[in-house]
Amino acid sequence: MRVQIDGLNHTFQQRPPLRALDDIALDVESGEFVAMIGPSGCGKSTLLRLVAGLATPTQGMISLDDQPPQQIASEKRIAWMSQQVALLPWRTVRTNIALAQQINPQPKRRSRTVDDLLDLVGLREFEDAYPFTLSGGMQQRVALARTLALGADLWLMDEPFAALDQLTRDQLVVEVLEYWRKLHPTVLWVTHQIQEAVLLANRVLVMTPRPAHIYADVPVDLPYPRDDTSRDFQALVRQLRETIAAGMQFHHDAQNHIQNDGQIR
Amino acid sequence: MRVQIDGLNHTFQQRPPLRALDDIALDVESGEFVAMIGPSGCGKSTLLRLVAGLATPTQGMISLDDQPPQQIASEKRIAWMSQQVALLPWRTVRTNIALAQQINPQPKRRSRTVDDLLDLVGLREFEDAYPFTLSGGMQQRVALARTLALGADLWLMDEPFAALDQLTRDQLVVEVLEYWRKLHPTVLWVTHQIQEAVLLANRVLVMTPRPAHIYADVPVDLPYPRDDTSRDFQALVRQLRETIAAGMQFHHDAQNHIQNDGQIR
Amino acid sequence: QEDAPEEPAELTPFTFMAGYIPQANLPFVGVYVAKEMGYFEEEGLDVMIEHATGGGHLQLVTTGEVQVTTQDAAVLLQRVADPGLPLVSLALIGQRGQQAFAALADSGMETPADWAGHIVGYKGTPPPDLFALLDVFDLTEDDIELVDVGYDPRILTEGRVDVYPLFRSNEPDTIASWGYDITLWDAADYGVPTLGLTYVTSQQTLAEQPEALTGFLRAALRGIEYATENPDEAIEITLTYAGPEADPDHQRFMLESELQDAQSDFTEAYGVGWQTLEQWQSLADMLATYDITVPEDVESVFTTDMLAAIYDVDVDALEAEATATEESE
Amino acid sequence: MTLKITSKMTVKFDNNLLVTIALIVGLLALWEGIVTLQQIPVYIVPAPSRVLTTLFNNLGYFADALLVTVSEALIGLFIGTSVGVLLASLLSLRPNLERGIMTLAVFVKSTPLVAIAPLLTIWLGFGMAPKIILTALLTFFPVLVNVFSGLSRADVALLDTLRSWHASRWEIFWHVRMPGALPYLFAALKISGPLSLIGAVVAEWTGASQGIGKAMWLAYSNLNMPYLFAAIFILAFVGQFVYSITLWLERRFVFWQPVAEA
Amino acid sequence: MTLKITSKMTVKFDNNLLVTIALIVGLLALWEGIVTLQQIPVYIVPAPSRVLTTLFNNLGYFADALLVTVSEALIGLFIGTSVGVLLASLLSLRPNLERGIMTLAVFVKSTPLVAIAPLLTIWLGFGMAPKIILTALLTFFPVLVNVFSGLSRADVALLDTLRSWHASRWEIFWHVRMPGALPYLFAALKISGPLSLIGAVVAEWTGASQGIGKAMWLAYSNLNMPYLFAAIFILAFVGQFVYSITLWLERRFVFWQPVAEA
Ligand SMILES: Nc1ncnc2c1ncn2[C@@H]1O[C@H](COP(=O)(O)OP(=O)(O)OP(=O)(O)O)[C@@H](O)[C@H]1O
Ligand SMILES: Nc1ncnc2c1ncn2[C@@H]1O[C@H](COP(=O)(O)OP(=O)(O)OP(=O)(O)O)[C@@H](O)[C@H]1O
Ligand SMILES: Cc1ncc(C[n+]2csc(CCO)c2C)c(N)n1
Ligand SMILES: [Mg+2]
Ligand SMILES: [Mg+2]
Repeated sequence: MRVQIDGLNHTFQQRPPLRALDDIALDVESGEFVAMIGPSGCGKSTLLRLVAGLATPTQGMISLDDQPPQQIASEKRIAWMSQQVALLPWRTVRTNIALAQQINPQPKRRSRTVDDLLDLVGLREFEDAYPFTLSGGMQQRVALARTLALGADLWLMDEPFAALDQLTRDQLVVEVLEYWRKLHPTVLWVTHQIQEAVLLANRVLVMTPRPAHIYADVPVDLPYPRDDTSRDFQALVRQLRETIAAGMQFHHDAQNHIQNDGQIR
Repeated sequence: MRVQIDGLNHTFQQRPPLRALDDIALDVESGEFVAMIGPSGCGKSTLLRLVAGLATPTQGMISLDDQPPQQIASEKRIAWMSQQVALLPWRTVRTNIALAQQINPQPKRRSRTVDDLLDLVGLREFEDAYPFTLSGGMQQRVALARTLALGADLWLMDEPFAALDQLTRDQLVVEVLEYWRKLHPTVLWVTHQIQEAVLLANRVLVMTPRPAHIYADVPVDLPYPRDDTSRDFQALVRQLRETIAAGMQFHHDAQNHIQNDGQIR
Repeated sequence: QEDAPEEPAELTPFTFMAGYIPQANLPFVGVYVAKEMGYFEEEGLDVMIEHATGGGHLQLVTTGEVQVTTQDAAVLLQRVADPGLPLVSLALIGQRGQQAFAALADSGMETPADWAGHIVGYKGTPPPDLFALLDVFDLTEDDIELVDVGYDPRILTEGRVDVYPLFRSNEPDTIASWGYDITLWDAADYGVPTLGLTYVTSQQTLAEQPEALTGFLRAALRGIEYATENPDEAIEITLTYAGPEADPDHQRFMLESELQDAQSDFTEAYGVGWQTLEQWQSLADMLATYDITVPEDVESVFTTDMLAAIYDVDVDALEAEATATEESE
Repeated sequence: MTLKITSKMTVKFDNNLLVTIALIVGLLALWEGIVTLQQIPVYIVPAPSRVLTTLFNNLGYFADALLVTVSEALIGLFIGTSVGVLLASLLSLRPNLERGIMTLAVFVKSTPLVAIAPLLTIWLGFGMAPKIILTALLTFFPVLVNVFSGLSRADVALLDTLRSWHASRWEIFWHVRMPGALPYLFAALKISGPLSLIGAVVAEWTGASQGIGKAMWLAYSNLNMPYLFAAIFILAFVGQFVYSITLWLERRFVFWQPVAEA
Repeated sequence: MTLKITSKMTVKFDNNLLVTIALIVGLLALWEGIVTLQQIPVYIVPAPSRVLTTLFNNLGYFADALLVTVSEALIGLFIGTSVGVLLASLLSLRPNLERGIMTLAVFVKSTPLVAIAPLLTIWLGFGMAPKIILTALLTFFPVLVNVFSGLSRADVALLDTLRSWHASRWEIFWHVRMPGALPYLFAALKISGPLSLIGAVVAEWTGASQGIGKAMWLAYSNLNMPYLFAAIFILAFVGQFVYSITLWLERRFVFWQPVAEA
């Protein structure tokens, strides 16, 4: 699914108004895997919510396969994984995952069975456990399984691995990539881990601090599966680290400039 | 504050019973900074809760300065930061932090002012915001500030940086270390980031998968402030990564062994 | 008469609780008028008027919260017998019972004999006059269908019951005002002894405040006398209590009906409210016929001491006379 | 943690039962003492011993009456609860109806039903129907208000998740809102349970034919206080019973919220 | 999101007011139509026009009565709510009292209070006091049950945080449980508000001296339906008013829960 965003601004209408997104423009080809990295509170989650059609932008255009997000959402082609694990507390691990498929039934070829997904996230043993008896990372893995269960054309993933250890993360990277290469959905993947971004994505977007603006759009032209010990990989990680730092600096200067002009934050 | 743990086991009494901690033994000198790394769901949070006196272990001994945890807790010398950000939704950022100090007043020399803490976590601008208007990372920073506000002798930190980007994390590492060197509390710091552990800790504990057992206790003898690009640092990171992998493997073998013996998981 | 006391500070506080809502029941009217006309003050009383919408007024009299209330004579007999309320009737205003049974005129029923096979209502417990009427016409309980109905005559006009129990001074006029003709049956018309409303006090109040009671009764009877002579004014006074909800014409009907019932040979002879053992005893006997517990000693249920003082009647002479008649028979 | 609490619960429960019994016995003893010492006449407040004697001597009478009243109360409660839950659900599924329906509900609820009870008798006769309707009218409101509150306060994160799946209103309602509103529903049932008894009793009070309400009305108009209080004892006991059942159901159905210790 | 909702709210509010008015007018028109067409006699159900005429012709009379009743209702509601909140708080702070106090509360609540109205008069006299007490007894229970439910269901993560600070029971209560229970409190107030009016009216009904309840009782006994319904109209209106105030207070005090759209 192609994702096109242009002139997107979003301001939370509180006192004083809070500008979260600043003139975002983005064109993602169908089947691309785009990672987004940006400082805490810059507006990444806000952007994903807008793309998911969960909120309406203050200004600007979002189109998914030339349709508005609400349209695509109504066709049940979007999978959004929120930053907080939002599991239904009254459902077991298994029935939480099953519910996603039940509400959002997918053609056979796309969907994975619940058993399959339980194995994928390593929680087969806990299929009958209720969320409140799970650890933070286990809960997040259930949420991940639930999102993958949708077999959607567009995956909007908000820090899906934040609560996971490195090894589990590495395993899941493999699984996610495999599934992605099978379905070829478009992915927007928010993460704070540069390594993770470079392991997964075709492109890494570097965002400035709030209001989020796309500071850099770094292509990752490494073949899959990627080796994070390889020289190219390391180089890219280092480059990204610098880009991120530069983005912060740029933003900082711009902010000072704006502040001197007396404009709103 | 000295932390001594011996023969600690913890089993959740459900059907079937779930063994979370397996014979944990640990001796932490007063003022030590101990990082804990372990796979998702192994029992790290459970261990911290037990040390915080929030639950009673099934078996074994925990003593803090030769006292039971409940005693030390009642002297208000423990600061525990939970894995979920548990901010009071009806309080602003500022009053959330202030409440910790109000309920847990500290002698002057230990406490930092709320303003100071707001600056530390970079949320001065948001002091009057309510939690539900904050991003995930911002909420976590408020929780961090609130925990530091206690000026306690023992810090039990459950993945305090999980929702933060690398730069913010790096900044906060500096701040936390500075404050730690000023107060010299004992710290148990759960993280999934090896780099983070090595940047901060005197010792890194590597835990096995559930039931958590301390597989390795790796001293970090690098001088502060640490340079994560240095050769020694990198070497240690690599060593730890291997240790962690070995821990997994060891556990896996042991599990198979146990399973063949037909014992409970 | 006597001089009114100069200082109002000396007035004795006194509570009268009417046994129902404010309306032109004669014992109520007597008190309304007496209060309005200052008769109570003349007796040295500061009377507070309350109304009992529930059934708690008898309890309040026994505990002394209320000095005087009103009560149907038959009910009074029953309560004194069980649960043994220490109550005394000071005066019998209704010389004849208020209860009657009604059917819509176009039902075609003419005598209680026609009730057979019809639905007959009662309020709470089927009353003795009902059985008395049935007896007169050789019917039994089994010939009719008894249902418990509330105090709502619409039950009759809407056809939920065929025969409806009511108060002669009250519902007949209401039903008539809705455009229905009714046929009324009153047990008294068939020789059944019935009595109406009394002023009631407790034994204790009687023992402790005889003067106040006498004063109260004298004033109230004066009020009734006034109402007899000036019904228009009495209704006007009553209406200030009855509220705008009450219909003046209806109140007038009620007053007139009850004024009539307040007359009997005894009241002719001695004055309004007079009561005799003979009256009470025949009522008690009738109740006893229908397995209703009544006091052994009917004489203790009423007193003529106050009435005698007010009307200047020589009770001893009366008793002598009564004994003489008894002996001559 | 969970099971520990459960085992504690058993202990707590036994203790609690003892406490309850001790409390009741204590209160009755106190009452008996006061009535005896102060020589309060039976037609004002009867001694509990007298009340209990009356109760046991007329067990059949009261049992028959109770059966009628409890039937009316439970049927009324069932209808009231159903209507309350259905209305709350309707409001949750069609929020634009909120104002209208709540207005009507508050109207109904602000009307002292005793005032229209006679109309019900006129329309529906002397049987159980008008009592059931009155009970239902009395009990639907707490359920409506509480359940609607619960449905409205569903977890926003869960709502967002289901919205992201483009779940239908109904699915969101069924999978998120309703389970989340269960604690509110059970609170409402704890309120409505005793209310349903009162409802049936008061309905019988006005133009009744049978039941505890009629027994009370008769006892009251005959100033037969031992009977009146015997009926009150029965109601109090049944009220406890209904309440306990609700508690038990709540524990079974709202299982996912760990009950904290402090 | 927040402000957008607020701006929508204004629109919604106006729409809602219109809907309400339309609804009321529509219902009254329907009622008027039925009464006129079916020639229902005024002593069964009066036409709304007749009721409103009566209402406006006796505005002073009803206003005086209303003042008394509303005073009783509000004082009773205040006492009932306070007692309910205090008891719920007590139970939350001293959980071992739960069984005892809830048992007593259910006892009180299962007793039709009308049955003991004369006792209240014996103890408290003929004034407003017994009516206020009856109202308080009627309204405390929903508050107790709901607030206690709310206090018990506090967020476990927040409780743990305060426990880790070794906050006192009281601090936990005040900073975590109570704010968390506010939604339950407001639901309870929405239930108790109309209930307090009924309470005062029914209390006046039995041995009253003044107020709307007395007016209704008189109207009913005189089978003066226009007056009876005029009183009912007034109560319905006041009920709406009390309900709206509660809604408004709720919006002000429970501000931290973003109200979701779907
Ligand atoms: N309240 C509970 N009831 C039952 N089991 C529990 C409970 N809390 C935790 N567990 C179980 O105990 C084990 C350890 O959980 P814990 O939260 O300590 O893991 P963790 O090491 O913190 O994991 P993570 O890194 O994912 O947060 C898990 O298997 C979890 O399912
Ligand atoms: N509902 C809301 N009301 C008001 N402000 C909001 C709301 N949601 C987010 N914001 C603000 O918008 C900005 C961006 O928030 P967002 O959650 O998009 O950040 P983020 O990039 O996802 O950060 P993080 O990495 O910490 O999750 C923040 O300043 C936040 O305070
Ligand atoms: C509709 C109606 N209901 C009851 C009565 C009965 N009543 C009138 S006065 C009174 C008081 C006795 O002290 C009683 C019981 C009535 N007349 N009309
Ligand atoms: Mg975010
Ligand atoms: Mg954890």
